[in-house]
Amino acid sequence: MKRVAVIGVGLTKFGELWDASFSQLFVEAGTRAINDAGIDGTDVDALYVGNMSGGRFIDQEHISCLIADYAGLTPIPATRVEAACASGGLAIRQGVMAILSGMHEVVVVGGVEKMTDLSTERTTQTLATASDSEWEAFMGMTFPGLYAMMARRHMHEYGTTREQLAMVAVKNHENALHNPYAQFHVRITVEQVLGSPLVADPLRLLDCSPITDGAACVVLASEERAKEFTDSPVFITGSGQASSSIALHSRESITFVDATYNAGQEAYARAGRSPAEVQVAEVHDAFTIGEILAIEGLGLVERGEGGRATEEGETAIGGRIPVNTSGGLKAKGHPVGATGVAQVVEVVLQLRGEAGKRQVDADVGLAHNVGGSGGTAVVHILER
Amino acid sequence: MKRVAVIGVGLTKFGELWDASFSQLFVEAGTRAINDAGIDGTDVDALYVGNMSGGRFIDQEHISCLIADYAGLTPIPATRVEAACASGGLAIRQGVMAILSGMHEVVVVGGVEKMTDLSTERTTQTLATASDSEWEAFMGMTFPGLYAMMARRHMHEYGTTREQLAMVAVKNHENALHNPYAQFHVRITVEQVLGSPLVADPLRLLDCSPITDGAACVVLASEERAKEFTDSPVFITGSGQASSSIALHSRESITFVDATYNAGQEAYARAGRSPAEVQVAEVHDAFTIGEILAIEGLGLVERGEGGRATEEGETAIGGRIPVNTSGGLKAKGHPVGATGVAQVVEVVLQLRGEAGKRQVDADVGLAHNVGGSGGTAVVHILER
Amino acid sequence: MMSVPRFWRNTKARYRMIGRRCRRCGQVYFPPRNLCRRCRRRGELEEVQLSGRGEVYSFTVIRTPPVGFERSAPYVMALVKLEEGPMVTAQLADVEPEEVRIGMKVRSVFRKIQEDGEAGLIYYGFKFVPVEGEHDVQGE
Amino acid sequence: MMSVPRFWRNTKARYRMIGRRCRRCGQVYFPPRNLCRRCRRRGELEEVQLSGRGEVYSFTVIRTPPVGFERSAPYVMALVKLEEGPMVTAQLADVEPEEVRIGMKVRSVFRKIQEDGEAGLIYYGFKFVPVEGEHDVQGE
Ligand SMILES: [Zn+2]
Ligand SMILES: [Zn+2]
Repeated sequence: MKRVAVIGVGLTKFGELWDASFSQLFVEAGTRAINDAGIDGTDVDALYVGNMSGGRFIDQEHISCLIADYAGLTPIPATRVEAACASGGLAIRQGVMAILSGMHEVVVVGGVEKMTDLSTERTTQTLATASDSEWEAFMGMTFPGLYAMMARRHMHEYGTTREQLAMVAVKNHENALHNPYAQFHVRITVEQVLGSPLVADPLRLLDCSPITDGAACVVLASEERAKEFTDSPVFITGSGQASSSIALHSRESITFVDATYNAGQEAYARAGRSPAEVQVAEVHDAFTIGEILAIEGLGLVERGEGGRATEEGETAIGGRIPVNTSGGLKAKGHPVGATGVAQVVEVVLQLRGEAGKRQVDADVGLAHNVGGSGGTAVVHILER
Repeated sequence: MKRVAVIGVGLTKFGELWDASFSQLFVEAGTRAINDAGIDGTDVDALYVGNMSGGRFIDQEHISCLIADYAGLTPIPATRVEAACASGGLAIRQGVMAILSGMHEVVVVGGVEKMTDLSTERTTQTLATASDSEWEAFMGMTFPGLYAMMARRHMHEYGTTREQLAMVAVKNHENALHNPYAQFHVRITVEQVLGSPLVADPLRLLDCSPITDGAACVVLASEERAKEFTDSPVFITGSGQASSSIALHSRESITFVDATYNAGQEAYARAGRSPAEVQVAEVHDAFTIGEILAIEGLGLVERGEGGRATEEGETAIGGRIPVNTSGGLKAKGHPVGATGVAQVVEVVLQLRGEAGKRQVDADVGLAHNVGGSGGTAVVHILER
Repeated sequence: MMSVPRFWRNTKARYRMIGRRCRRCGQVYFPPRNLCRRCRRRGELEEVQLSGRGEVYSFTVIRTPPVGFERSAPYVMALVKLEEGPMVTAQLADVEPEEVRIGMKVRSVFRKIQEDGEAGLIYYGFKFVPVEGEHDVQGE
Repeated sequence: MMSVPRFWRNTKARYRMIGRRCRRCGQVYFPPRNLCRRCRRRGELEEVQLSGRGEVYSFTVIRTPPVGFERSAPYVMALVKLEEGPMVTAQLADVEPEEVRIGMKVRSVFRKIQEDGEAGLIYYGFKFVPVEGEHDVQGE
């Protein structure tokens, strides 16, 4: 595919942001991205927003025009895209397509979720709408429970250890120490993970990403227009997206996420890259097992080797293929609709050399975003 | 813009479909569209779905992969698009862009809403999420109330009469008599509209579209691929979309829907057409005043002349510019996420000459879909 | 059905009708915003106390009330154009539906807006009432 | 919190484990579907009674239960691979969490699934219990 430039990025702090409303979050991230791009609001042709459940979290559907209005961007087309936790990644892809279609030249893509306005109980109910509400949630299944069953089976088939799962969380918390936007700035140990309360055996509290408010934003432009604004854009060179059964029980395998594999293959093919060429990756670690499934499905490690690779430091900063340098969903936080956009923001910062103390040396990066337990996956390849 | 072919269309019956689940509705419309196109499921590259509020109507977000799965279309990319009642129209536009981008060649675009699983009270609450939940709904405003205020002001500024509003409903019920998929097959009179219970003065029950279950589907293809499947495709030659403030109180005017105007202007420009060239139009008559605002905003009649034009039969079948030959949202029914797709289906049937007893003579048609009280509008121009 | 944090973020506006004004272009915003939609990032918003006076721009009578408003129906909802420019959606109180006219002068009052039966919460905020005669309007 | 029409559309499956089989390719679907995902519109689905026998493919113990399941926690949820091929998500009953193993043989039973406190409804459906010894399995 033709490449599309990322010319600006912006984030809010991630966390429990009691003072900030939904629209404030977006406006803050959007203003930063537009400033970073050095463009004016009048340069923007269209807006895409990834958001999982404004309808339930804040009783507000139709958030696209709400956001366009509060950001002073009306009357441009504003479109919300949703695929649960993959909403942000899908919004990025729609932004890319909008530019490749020739219909727009400069597109703002944001992701935003305001999760802490609800009680934890109602937040959990809303997150369960990412799974099959009739045949999973109704039966008593929870979202952590689905990943727990994947973890149990992965341990059974490949000998992945409980400690290896914990090491994903430990690594990502370590990385988040150097990310000022991250929700958590606290080092944790394998012992602490293993001593944290069980949520859904074998997963414990410290295997799970938190409930988070936050927004992330990027400004995309056609390669031609990008030259007006910057001499050093980062390019999206590949995009891939795939669907699978929403319910875990309807998939061929629960230890290999076929949507991740298929999205990865499409993205690699469009970019003309192979997994071995990826030098930094943000992947969907909503649960620790998620990161292991991600790096296997993306071909960054061999199938069944995700736990071992983590244990041996291959995915740490300084390792063969640093994964989740931002802290990942686990430690940076997981405002579901914003996550896929925030992943792209991190990869852009890494490729620009602006990642501060968590900087790695990379020319080719990857962002991988999953909806639900794997019903949707979307992958982008970015290059400088 | 390059034109995109519509090579297949499909609908479910619209109505209170107690027996049919959300996924069944989509599968039924999708199977019909795929059969109509004469393609096989394996020819489909991507799926877009317009849906307003799976999250609240059926406790299910992430419906894109659910639908792809139940339609046997996995692992293709499946993307939900939402802008309240304009969700379907936006899904069409994303499908068009996906093809123009060169990333996909054959795309299925569906719209679906399952509204009758909830109580009327909770359905009303959910529809209110299309308006500003903090500064309209919270204050006690309802969705009919917003349109009622537009109607009152339009009557005040232009002398539009209560009877003229009723005539929109009468005409659309008349048209629906000849549409087998319509929810209502009953002729109504101006007197009946004026005698129906007040919902929000001056709007009465028969000014309002009903609560409806239903799905609609189209198959889009690049012009090159379309030739493989059909000798007589209908083409989407123009697409326009615009945003405005979600809240009515934040707009410049409440008697002229700026999003409709802006979306129309973009669509006309991309198609190289003018309003005078449009020969049949499906417009967003969620309330009778909505059709009047639509035909004025689209330039099909002069500003302030919508009521008079309706009264004089200009918008009836056989009139100067037939509007809502399908019966419109008023009489065909309004499954919110499906509506924008169903409008395109009707225009395609008209341009193909397959509209039966409601057939008009047209080479150029238009579909116009609105989100909320006008926060979003999307317009497509179709030609044979 | 509004969550408590959402409500409390806006109490200044809901209880006291404090809006925002752009120092750069003078535009007044109510409900309040964090970005001037004309000047965008070049604008600078400051708080401004609204007078609460305005006139009815359009109105309706809600006969099928939403959850939380069952006991108020039928009631009048209006778009009120405030003196300072912005328009706001609010209930009209202390007036019969048939007395309301476009152009009618109104002023804001502090009242109960809705009850959340489930959570047992009562939400307060502004409504509008008719200004009684020209004398009152000029006298204030 | 499932609406009543949604629940009732699936009572055959929920109460009696009636699934679907494609006449063309033989694939069995449970939960039931209206389209064979292999054959699509060329397939033809008929109802099929499942045996309710299967084995545990994976499992977890839910310690933080969702609304409606508060009184059951902690409880075991499993993916059960049915004899006829499909896999299903269900609760395991009459078994201690520490006794559950991948590969354990189970059979379906009819039980209360959840209560909707707000609406006062109780929903029934299938759970699975361990098959007691090899003898029982062969004897049935
Ligand atoms: Zn300003
Ligand atoms: Zn088959």
